[in-house]
Amino acid sequence: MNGAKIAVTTESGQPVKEVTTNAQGTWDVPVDKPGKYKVTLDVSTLPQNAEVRGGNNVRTPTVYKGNCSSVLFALQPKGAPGQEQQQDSGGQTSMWEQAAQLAFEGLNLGLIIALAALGLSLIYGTTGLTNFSHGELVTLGAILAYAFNVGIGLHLIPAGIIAVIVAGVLGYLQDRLFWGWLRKRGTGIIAMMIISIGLALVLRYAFLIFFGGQTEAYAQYVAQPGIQLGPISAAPKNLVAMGIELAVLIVVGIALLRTRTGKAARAVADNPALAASSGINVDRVIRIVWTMGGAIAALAGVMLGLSQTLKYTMGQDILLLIFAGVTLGGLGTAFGALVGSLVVGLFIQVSTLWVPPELKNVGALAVLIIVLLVRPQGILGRRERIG
Amino acid sequence: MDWITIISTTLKSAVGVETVLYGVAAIGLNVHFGYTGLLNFGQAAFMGVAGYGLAVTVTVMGLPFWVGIGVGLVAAVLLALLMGIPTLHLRADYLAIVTIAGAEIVRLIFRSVAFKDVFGGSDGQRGFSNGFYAINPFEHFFTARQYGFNLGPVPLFFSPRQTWVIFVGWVLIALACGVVFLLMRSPWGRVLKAIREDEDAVRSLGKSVFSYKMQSLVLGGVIGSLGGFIYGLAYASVQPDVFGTETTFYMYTMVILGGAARVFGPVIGSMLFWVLLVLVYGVLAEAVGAGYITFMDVNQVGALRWILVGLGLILLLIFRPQGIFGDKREIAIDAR
Amino acid sequence: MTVPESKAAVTDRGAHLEGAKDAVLRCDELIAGYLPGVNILNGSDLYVKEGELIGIIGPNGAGKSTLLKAMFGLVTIRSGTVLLKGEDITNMKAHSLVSRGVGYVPQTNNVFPSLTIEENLEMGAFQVPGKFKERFEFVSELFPALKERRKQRAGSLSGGERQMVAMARALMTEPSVLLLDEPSAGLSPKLQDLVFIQAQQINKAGVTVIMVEQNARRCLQICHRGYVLDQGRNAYTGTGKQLARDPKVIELYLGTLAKA
Amino acid sequence: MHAETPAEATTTERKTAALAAFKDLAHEPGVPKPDPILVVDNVVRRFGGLTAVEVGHLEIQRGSITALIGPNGAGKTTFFNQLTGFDTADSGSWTFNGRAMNGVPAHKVARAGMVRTFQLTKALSRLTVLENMRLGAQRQLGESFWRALLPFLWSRQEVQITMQAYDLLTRFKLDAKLDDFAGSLSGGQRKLLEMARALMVRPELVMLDEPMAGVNPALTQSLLGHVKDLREQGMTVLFVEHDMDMVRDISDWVIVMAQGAVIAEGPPGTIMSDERVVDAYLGAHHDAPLSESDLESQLHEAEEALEAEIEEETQK
Amino acid sequence: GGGGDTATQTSQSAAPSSSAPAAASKGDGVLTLGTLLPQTGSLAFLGPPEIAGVSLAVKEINEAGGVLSKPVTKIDTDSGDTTTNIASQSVDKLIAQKADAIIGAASSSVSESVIDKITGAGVIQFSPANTSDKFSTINDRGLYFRTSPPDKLQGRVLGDLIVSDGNDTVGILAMQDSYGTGLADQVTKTVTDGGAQVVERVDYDPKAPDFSADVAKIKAKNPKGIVLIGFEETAKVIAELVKQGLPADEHKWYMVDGNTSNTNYVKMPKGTLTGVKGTIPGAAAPDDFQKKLKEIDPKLADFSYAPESYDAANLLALAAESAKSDASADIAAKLAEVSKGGEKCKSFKECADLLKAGKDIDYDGVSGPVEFNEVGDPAVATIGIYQYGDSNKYATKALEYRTGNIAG
Ligand SMILES: Nc1ncnc2c1ncn2[C@@H]1O[C@H](COP(=O)(O)OP(=O)(O)OP(=O)(O)O)[C@@H](O)[C@H]1O
Ligand SMILES: Nc1ncnc2c1ncn2[C@@H]1O[C@H](COP(=O)(O)OP(=O)(O)OP(=O)(O)O)[C@@H](O)[C@H]1O
Ligand SMILES: [Mg+2]
Ligand SMILES: [Mg+2]
Repeated sequence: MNGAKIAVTTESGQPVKEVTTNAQGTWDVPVDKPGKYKVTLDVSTLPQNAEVRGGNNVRTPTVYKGNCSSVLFALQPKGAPGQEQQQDSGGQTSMWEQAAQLAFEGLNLGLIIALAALGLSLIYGTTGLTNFSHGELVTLGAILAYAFNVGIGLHLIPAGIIAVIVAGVLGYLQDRLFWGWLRKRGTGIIAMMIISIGLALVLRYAFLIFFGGQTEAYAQYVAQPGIQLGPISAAPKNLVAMGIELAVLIVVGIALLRTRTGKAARAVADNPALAASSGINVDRVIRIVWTMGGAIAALAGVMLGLSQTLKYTMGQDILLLIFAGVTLGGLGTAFGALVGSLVVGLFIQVSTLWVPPELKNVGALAVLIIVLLVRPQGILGRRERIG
Repeated sequence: MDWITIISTTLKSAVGVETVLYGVAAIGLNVHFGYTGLLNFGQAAFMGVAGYGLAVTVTVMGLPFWVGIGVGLVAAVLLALLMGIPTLHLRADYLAIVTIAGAEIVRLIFRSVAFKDVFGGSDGQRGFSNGFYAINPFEHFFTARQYGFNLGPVPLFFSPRQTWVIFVGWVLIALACGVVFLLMRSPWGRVLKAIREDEDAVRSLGKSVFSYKMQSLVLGGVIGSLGGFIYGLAYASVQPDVFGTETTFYMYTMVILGGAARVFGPVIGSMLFWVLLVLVYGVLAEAVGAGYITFMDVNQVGALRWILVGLGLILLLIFRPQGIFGDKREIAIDAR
Repeated sequence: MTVPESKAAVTDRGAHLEGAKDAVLRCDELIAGYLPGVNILNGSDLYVKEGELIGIIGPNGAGKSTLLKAMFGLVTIRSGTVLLKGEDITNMKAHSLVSRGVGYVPQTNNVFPSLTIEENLEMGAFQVPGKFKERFEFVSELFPALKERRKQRAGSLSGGERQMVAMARALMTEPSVLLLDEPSAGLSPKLQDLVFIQAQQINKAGVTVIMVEQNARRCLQICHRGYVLDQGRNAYTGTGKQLARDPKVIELYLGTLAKA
Repeated sequence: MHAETPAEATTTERKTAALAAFKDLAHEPGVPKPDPILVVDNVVRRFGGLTAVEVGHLEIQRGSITALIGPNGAGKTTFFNQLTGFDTADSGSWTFNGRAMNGVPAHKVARAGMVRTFQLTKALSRLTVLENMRLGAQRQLGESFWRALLPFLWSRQEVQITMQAYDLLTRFKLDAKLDDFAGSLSGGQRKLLEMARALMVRPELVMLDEPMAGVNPALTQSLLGHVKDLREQGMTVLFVEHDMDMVRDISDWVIVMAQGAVIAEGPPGTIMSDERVVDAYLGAHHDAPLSESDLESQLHEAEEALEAEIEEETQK
Repeated sequence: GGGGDTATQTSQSAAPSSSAPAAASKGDGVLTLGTLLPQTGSLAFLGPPEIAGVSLAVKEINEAGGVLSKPVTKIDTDSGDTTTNIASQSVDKLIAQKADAIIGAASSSVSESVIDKITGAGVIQFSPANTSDKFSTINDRGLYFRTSPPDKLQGRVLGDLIVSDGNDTVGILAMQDSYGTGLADQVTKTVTDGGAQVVERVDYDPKAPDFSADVAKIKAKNPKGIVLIGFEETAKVIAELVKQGLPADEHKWYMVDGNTSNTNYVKMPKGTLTGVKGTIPGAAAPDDFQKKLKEIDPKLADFSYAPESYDAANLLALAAESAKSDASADIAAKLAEVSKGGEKCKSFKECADLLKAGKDIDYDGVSGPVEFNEVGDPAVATIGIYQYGDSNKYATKALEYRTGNIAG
């Protein structure tokens, strides 16, 4: 903007210099002392059709020794609609669009939590073990996939599949060699809970040693640009991931309800001794559950790593949300874990419409508390009978 | 390898500030979990509100130290009521998640930018411990520059400030243990233990389960808050992340290591935990520093320490699932 | 009081060894317990022959349930042996016994509370899923209440209804040896009758039955032989009739109420 | 026989009083009693489509032993749950000692003097048997937080309570298990503990849910004396039981429930010959007490069957 | 040093008020440096570069003949993070092993939790990374120093850069801790003073599993310039920005020293960061230095705070050399002196030679000129402005350097 007059004074009003902007609309005032200055734009010298946005034509920058200090007068066409509407136009999003986007993000996060929660819920259900090392199983999946993907150089898709399979095998071995052995020794579930805390420490810091403390990403699909779907912008990888997650959740959920092994798993959860008396090989069922649980947790890890990035604490960081999802839905029910996790995911994201994002977990956790007050047995849980 | 330092730091840690502050808070947790069966995963929040109650009263409001202690205690009681009134009707495992959630909410609020003026954001608050050290007899009464003794070649000395904190801490532990001991062999304690086993049975015998659970929550919370005070005073500051879920996990570990529902269980557990932590690290760091261990660098020592601590926990619980003081018969009963 | 002639024998190992020769299932000098250092069974002997119906009675805490659990692999046997058709099954896992044709109804916690009645029964037929339909029809005839409520969760059932489910669950597999731990407890008199009659009929159909009962009189009425267990040891053995009439047994274990 | 307790001989007045109170009552459901301790009106509890309890009017006579019988799933336990505050009734009201009790929480119901036991026992597993018992005592000084800290305030009362507990445990043949964890008791022993613990409360009305299921008959018999004794001490007993011998032996009055409703009331003798009751509940074999000859013939049958079988076997 | 007292004063007053284990204040002829840096915990990724920085310095010092003619010893300990509370144990260990100065911690909150213990024992605490303004006023007995990046100056430079690039609307995504919020505050102030508008500022929790909501908030205001303040989690934020349609070619992104990295974003599609500007304290292109660090720790990928750590060790050694004593108080008294006012020198060897020649020195480090003011904070700094190219790496030649007084 050429030819606008600008007056520079010291803080107390002593004039320093008056300048006129050049063809690019820029100007320069050398000052000799650091301190506060006052810069006034003479509005009358602006072109007819322009005005200063916000109306304020005075700036008070502080100039420091040896540094320059920039001042900016943003102009807009005169008579343009007021401040408020300005906000809405020009690529800004409405409350509803924002809510839609957040709801989508909530589903995205919720489904990942649900996968992890399903594994936890299965293991809790069949063995009564509150497994605090479950977060590390999630991390394990992500890191395995990373190893195959970046370390060996496979594409992420086969790498992810192999990682899930390997994690399943490791889940099996974990029960076979460790938890099963503990059960046989008659270790109580409280002791096992603490043992799982110990195991979580071992695993987490082993990851730290082998993977390092930094954040990493897979070789493919990093920072994929979003595509616009109505009010939502979503990266294609998210859509595919959500599809896979939902499919796995539903298949496993139905398998639990319908298949013989699924029913056996629930029977073992209820009463292992009676299950054995019915001819169910309890150890075998538990091993299947651990295999499944490990594989599903790993899948959750791969998906989390895909959607975000990888870090050795990634599982630990979402463990609280996993527990929240499991409990909210009703302990030990597979579909409960799904529903609960979705609710947790949704509320984390959508609550940021009202609370600052740094407190987004507060919103979700508060909802959790409220839901449990209304339905102490969880959303899909059932009350036990008394007497 | 510098064995003298290793032994000295290890022995000192057995009675040191961390042992004391975790120990006392774990005593509170033991009241909740060990005796009453309340799966309180928010014990750290009781420490937090106490520490912050003290800090905010002294630094932000400029009130005297003792008022701060009072505010901290009241805050702990209020937190117990706030957490308890809605949640004590819940089944045990649900209580766990609600207390975790409650504690996380407390922590997130402490560290939020929105309340930075009051709680100091992620760096927390400091500058409230002068009142405590002003009455430090080890500095003002006695003139020694440090307190302790030499165990053979191993020096075991604490500075007057540390000595004061540790002294007060152990007095508080003794008091808390005394109270717990008296209470748990009284009919009052019997009701708590019965609630742990079966609430409905207790109800059918005419005891108000809710009221007892609440009393337990408040008592354990107040004892836990002492840990918060000790933390704040010993480090002359409070930070929000100290009072996170991890701290509660470690306290659980201590309670169970020592033996749940045992008066001295949490204290011994805390000693064991810190001794393990310090000893393992001391040996590892020295071994790497002195070149005995070559396959890893200093960056990995910290991680390896936790791995070994984790392994230690696992082994302890495998071979002594009832903890140090626990009763094997009790464990046999709740094994599935 | 004059003691009339007693035919019930105080246990004697010779007789046991004699009788146990061609037994389907036999236990010899079982020692077992829950807590380290505390034995609940102190050397119990028991045998049952093909097609026999055996009753075990005794005071509360005698170890009757423990004996059944020990035979069925649910309590670790510290010493002694259990033989099933000549095969050593000591400390064998319960599920492998099921595949060898042994069925068991526990005394407590005998249903899967979060499963529906139908699923409970399905679990009963876990090893023979093909037979589920047929067997389900069979047990629903016995306990019609179950069929009506097939979709109800067992956890919400009344005490007696649970007992029915438990009994029905064990009948799903057509076992060749059936261990029943107080199957009639908590059932209405009508259903108690049914249970006893049923036990008898199953037995007649060739199933070997071992039954622990506190409804001792009725148990002794239908069983071929009975054991009286006290403090983990066999106190008396004999035919049902012998035991039921033995004054010592009456005084210590049976009571006189029903006769009064 | 000799097993009958001395209490029987000395204190039959209460029994006769109770019997007298019932003498002229009509034998129909909901009949008013001369001195009811518990009056129930229109209690309904539904679970989904199933009406578990639907009791119109019911009164329990003070100082009597009343049996509540009915087929499995009739709603007896659910009915107990409503009355004692363990479950909330969909509708209905009831008074205990003239005091309205609907909506009163369970522990207050118990304090008011109405104590129940559970059919599926609730042993406090990791408390010893003795501690289980002590817990039952009411108005313990040491149960208040502050007084608990001062043992001298409550230690004397504790001694008394312990004496009382010893006493009951001896009767219930649990004295040998005194210091064992309740969780290590056998099924029957738990039943016994459950009942003994309820009696520690010294309630006015004790509601026993199948107290003798799984209890050894010899012990049952001696305990019956104890239950009768309760009546002599002025307590009212309401119990659910499937053991008809017991019902016949000790109850003054029997109430029959079926499908949630009370279908009959009356003295034991009459009720047990009531056709509907026999149909719905007792079944054919239970129309009369087993006589010596019955026993004989049944044993005979069994023996014959056995012999036949053995013969069969030997023939094979 | 804080509370207004100068370092020299404290060296006298420290002794009576703190009754630390005698050894720490007397000096034993060997300069012992302890590190209290994150080997574990949420800042574990900052540990390796910081430790490598110190190691490099110690290596160079010892190659140059050591301090007081004796090699410098170094003891490494783990500070963890505040959640684990192990820093305090590490400090115990260092004090027991007679450390003269402790370099650490990285996290302001960890430093806060141990400053009392360290300075109470009469030992110097020297943080390479603390940015919280609290340490300027803390009562530290004159024993607390830091070389951490001066966020006031950086914030000002960055804010000015944003304004002069013509961004009239600015959105800020800042990590929620004292580093992030401190910088964000300063940027906000400068930007507002300069006439532009901060339309949205989001403080995010770096541990959050995802940042979509945080980015959505920025998107709702659609600012021209977006400032990203944080550490390595910025990679997640960037992915989210790209996903939600706020790419760098439509919005101008600005980064800070914590996240201006040449390794963190290389896997992203080419051009993702084209034109993005970042500020890094220090007058030299970090290339050479990074190469030397890699020799110490070949696995290094991130270099945050390595220069600051390196400078801290060098300064401590020089101060000890200058004081001719390895006692904490003596070193503390000389630290300000060697950092400013004298003949400029850039490495320990160079400076030590000057000292031996009896000259007054002014150490200018890799992280900038480092001149301590009276409270032990750096007083002068240089900020380089760098720009990313198509390969998601920034050119090692800065667009410009700005040097200034931090206070103004
Ligand atoms: N929570 C519940 N949900 C659904 N149905 C229930 C629930 N509780 C009880 N029922 C049903 O209500 C009916 C009455 O149960 P209740 O336990 O009162 O029977 P009962 O008379 O005590 O039987 P029993 O003699 O077998 O103990 C039963 O059919 C039972 O299945
Ligand atoms: N899980 C357990 N842990 C420890 N001890 C137990 C356990 N179960 C039973 N016992 C003990 O074993 C003994 C025998 O118990 P068991 O259940 O075999 O008795 P029972 O003869 O079946 O009695 P009932 O007729 O009362 O069922 C009892 O004294 C009991 O205390
Ligand atoms: Mg039994
Ligand atoms: Mg019932």
